Amino acid sequence: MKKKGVGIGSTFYGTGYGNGFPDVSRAKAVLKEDGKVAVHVGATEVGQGSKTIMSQMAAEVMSIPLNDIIFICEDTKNMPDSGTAAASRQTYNTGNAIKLACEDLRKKVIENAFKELKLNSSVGLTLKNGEIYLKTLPSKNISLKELALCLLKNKELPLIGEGSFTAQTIEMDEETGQGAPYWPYTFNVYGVIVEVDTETGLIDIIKAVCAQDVGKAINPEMIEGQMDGGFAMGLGYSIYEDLGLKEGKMKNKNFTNYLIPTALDVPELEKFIIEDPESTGPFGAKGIGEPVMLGVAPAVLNAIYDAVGVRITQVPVTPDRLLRALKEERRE
Amino acid sequence: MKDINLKINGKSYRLSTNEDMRLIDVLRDELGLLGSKEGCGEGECGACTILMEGRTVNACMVMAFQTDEKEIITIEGLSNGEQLHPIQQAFIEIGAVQCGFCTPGMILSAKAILDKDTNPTREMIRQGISGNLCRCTGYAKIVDAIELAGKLLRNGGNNCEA
Amino acid sequence: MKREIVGKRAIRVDGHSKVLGKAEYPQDIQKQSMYHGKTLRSKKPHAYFKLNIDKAKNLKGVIAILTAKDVPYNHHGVLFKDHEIFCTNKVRRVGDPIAFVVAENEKIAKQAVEFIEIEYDEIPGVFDPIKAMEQSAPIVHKESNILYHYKIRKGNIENAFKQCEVIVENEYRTGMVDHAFLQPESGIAYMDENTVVVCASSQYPHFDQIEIAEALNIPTENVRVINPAIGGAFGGREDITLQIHIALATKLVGKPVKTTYSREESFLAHGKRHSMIMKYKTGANRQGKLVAMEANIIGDTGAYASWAPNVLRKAGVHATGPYEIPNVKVDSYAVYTNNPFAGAMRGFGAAQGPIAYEQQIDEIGRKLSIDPITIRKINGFKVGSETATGQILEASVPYIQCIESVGKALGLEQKEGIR
Amino acid sequence: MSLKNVYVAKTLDEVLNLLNQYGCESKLIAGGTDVIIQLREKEISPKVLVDISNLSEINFIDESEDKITIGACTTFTTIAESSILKDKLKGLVQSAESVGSPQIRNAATIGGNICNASMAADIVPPLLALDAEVLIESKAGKRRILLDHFLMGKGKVDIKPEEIVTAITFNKPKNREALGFGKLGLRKALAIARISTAIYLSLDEENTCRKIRIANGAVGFRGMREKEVENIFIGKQLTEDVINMGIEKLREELNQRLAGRSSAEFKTTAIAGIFKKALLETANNCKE
Repeated sequence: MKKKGVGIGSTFYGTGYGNGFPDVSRAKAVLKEDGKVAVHVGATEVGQGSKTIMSQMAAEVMSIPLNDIIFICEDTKNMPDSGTAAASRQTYNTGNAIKLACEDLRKKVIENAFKELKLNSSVGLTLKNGEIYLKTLPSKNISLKELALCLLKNKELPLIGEGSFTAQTIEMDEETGQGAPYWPYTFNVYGVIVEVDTETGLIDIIKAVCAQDVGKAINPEMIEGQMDGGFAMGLGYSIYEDLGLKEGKMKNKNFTNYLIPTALDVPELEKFIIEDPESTGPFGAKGIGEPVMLGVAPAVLNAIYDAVGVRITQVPVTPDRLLRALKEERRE
Repeated sequence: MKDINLKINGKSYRLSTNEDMRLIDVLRDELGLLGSKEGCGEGECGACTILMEGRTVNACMVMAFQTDEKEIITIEGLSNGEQLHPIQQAFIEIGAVQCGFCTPGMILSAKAILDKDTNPTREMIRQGISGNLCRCTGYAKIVDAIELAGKLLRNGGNNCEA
Repeated sequence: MKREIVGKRAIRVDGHSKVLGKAEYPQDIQKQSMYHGKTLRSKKPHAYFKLNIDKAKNLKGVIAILTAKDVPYNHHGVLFKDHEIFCTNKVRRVGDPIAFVVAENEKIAKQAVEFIEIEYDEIPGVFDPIKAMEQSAPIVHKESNILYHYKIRKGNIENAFKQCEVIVENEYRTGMVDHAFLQPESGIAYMDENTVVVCASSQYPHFDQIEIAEALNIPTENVRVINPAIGGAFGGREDITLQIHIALATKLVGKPVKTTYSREESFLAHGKRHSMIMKYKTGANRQGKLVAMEANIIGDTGAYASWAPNVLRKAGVHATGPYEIPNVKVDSYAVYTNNPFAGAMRGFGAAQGPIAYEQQIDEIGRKLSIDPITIRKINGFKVGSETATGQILEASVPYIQCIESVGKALGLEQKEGIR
Repeated sequence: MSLKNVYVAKTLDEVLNLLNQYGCESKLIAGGTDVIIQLREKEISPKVLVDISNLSEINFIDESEDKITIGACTTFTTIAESSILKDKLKGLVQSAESVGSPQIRNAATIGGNICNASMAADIVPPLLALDAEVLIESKAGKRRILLDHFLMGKGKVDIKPEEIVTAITFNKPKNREALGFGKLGLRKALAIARISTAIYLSLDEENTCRKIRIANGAVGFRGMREKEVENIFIGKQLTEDVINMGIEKLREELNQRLAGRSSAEFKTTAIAGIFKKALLETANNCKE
């Protein structure tokens, strides 16, 4: 018999290394001779899209097209340490460092521009769409490209902006655990409707919804991509993935028997991006890499309970585990 | 050694291969066609998916000598220089790429789907890529991208705004 | 302020090379006259061993076989240096690296690994973290298997439970899982004058640089780490795997050395998500307000610490879920066993707890006939809430908004009670 | 590596000659989806590999008045797409569709699936339920053998080193006869059968079971006919009671067969739903 049930899984997640450990990200922004800006940062692109969203942040501050950002994050020889690409910390921590580095460079660009434009001071000068101009008299202007050439001639290149960001966390008391171990906190809620086949123990997800707090979305489409991916991984955690660990040996250590979801196993996910800017985040943004998968398993488990009235206290909920639980429930 | 003749991406090759080589070894190690990835070596993940005689197969599940006289298309054969194939264009446009390791195989499975029908249902698309594992995207945007690619192909053009 | 680029869609900057198949992952890097490496790994979970590499060394095409005695500083680890780069005389888990063969090609390297003679002297292992905590359990490292204990003591839990209308108690378990990123580990190392260059997928190249330099006992500036395209990570590329092996090898033989793991070796090489045993007791008043919560969380970190203290700390801090609870007692432990080692994985200790605390709150709601949305809205964090560690959430706390969005999409807003 | 020689055979004669010459030192390879894994795991180490995937002679689906014959080198994709096999033989199509993934179905063949003799081989239960015969050739001649006799055990079939399976043949369903299939896999693609079941059913106008053949996969060391269960149904109307009696018998059989295995409890429970659904679908298909 097939039985339907609905379940919620809601979670929170504290960003970063935490507990007072110095969580430092560094970044460098460099004006190149062609007017493009190179961002040097030790933040690894693992597929999550950090290269893109951090380029967006840099382009925003420098007010130049995204294509004019050269993002360098591959080689310890030419990038500062920006900490690990983990703990959902890159958007917040390294994003802040990049923003600071670019703001520093922007200030330096404007300072140099007023000299080139032979103005009294940099007051009233702004940088927009790749141009530095006087707001009260826009004809007083110089493009970033022209400025770079001038600086090159004067041997004043490279022009470098630097930024360093350290997250604020407080070590907890050893006896009471009191303190401020992480910041910021990110919230995630999943809701699913499942259909449980009580004869085979198979579980089908027939509807899935996710609301993800992001602070402020830097790139909404890529956040959606993270949500979809987190959902699939959470689904695997809920009902498929099992190493078959016995006496320290993994029975399931290849893709034939360590089952991750296929395209046919992952239903469409309805996604809500919830924006509530975090004042200390770059443009209000928070990291979401981990939060996006946290609520899936509890939502599935609560939905199973709603469907069949049995609490499954162990993941993954494989068909045999579910059938056993149903049988035990009937016995009691 | 075993001599084989095969056509890859429209180009004819005559190769001398070891008996125990697989197609994936020939593509990657002998010909430097590195777009096909090896993710599992047992036909489960689909990262090495290529088209052989118009059908998708896992290049890790074909012995090199079996490809004698066969026509093969790899990811390198899809684009025309820097000119992207509509499927590639759609993958970028929709944001269907994350870590990118499954992407070449996924795109070839997409091609097999669209070669058959440029207006597939989402279910048909999911069926068609069910042999390509992806750990990053949850597949949703890949399905979207293949839908868009179908639309681009139906319109006969490469314009994503179409 | 109006934003031009932030908040808008933007084409992925690495998309073009990836759809063309041109993005270069470590396995795609080829060097002239490079050698290939293959790791010998333990087949036993807990054993002393003796090694004889003579037969393997004499195999034609074998260039070198690295073992513990070839490593200047034979220790690594993200928090504690409790991993040996190659085990000296004892293995603590299946998959522990013991030796690294460098050969002219992969086939010879593989064969040589099979030719290495290894004699295990098995000793009792411990695989259940609860048993591992007992005095009498086999010891995985030195002294106790209990690596870390985190505590929260907030309010007065005994009194608080007495005042509760409902109390729910249950035990929850999660298993170890794998990151299963699509790109198996691969790396190539070569010498650039005095510098050891290592190209491999890593989440934190600067840390790898330090660990490689320490192991090789050379200055950090003489190590350069290059991160090519990375085929997913999810925490599984935090701990170092092959980087030191290939760095040692290239330094020894002077030529580029490459190694690529099979899927199976990938499973053996990197850490897992911690399995946890979570005992929960949660109490609420008649109105559904959570009053007290007690949690005992035991995390199995397997044979090595990796990030375990931080993971179990995160598990402890997040044990309440996104709920205001005035009286909280949490004890979380990280415990060594002879299982595969656990480290960072998406969630980092905050992925297991929800399986417990979210079922607990549903159960509380059910007993009080309060529906899942309402019970969460009653207790959920809002601006100004205080967490179990006494931290004030002073801004950007849209938890209720998230709950409402999901409730509405599922048509649950008006649902009166669950079965 | 012991592999010395590889051949791409273009004709069956060529294959028979090669097999005759190399005998047990040779291994046939068609789709490669099992053989290549076995080679790499060193489970087999032949000196000679003979590729038969290009043999059009044994790649066909042929329909005569009362028989259907499928060439051994027919891929699962071809079977799944065959217009000859749909409708009354839907079970065969469904089992082919349930194999692995598109890439695997494009390569893997019916002959390979049978000869690999995995306990979970997807195509085996439907063919057992069809009471299929296996056609085997060697230089010495041809022979036919019931699939039920051909399958000897896990990974073991009744074939000599110089022989090749060329085709599988079975009787076409007559009026009010049909083949059904059901499978329980742990995910919806790339799933190895945890349980599979196939039912060949013949119903008369009164809904009485004239003939039935039931075969299961993954619940024994090979795909198996369930003759004791069949006996429950023969001559009876397919009422709820009769179906439940059949299921009880099926469970008894499985319980005995799987005794001591950790999967026993699960499989004996879950078979009920899978079997019942397949049976009802087959019964409906008989009537259409």
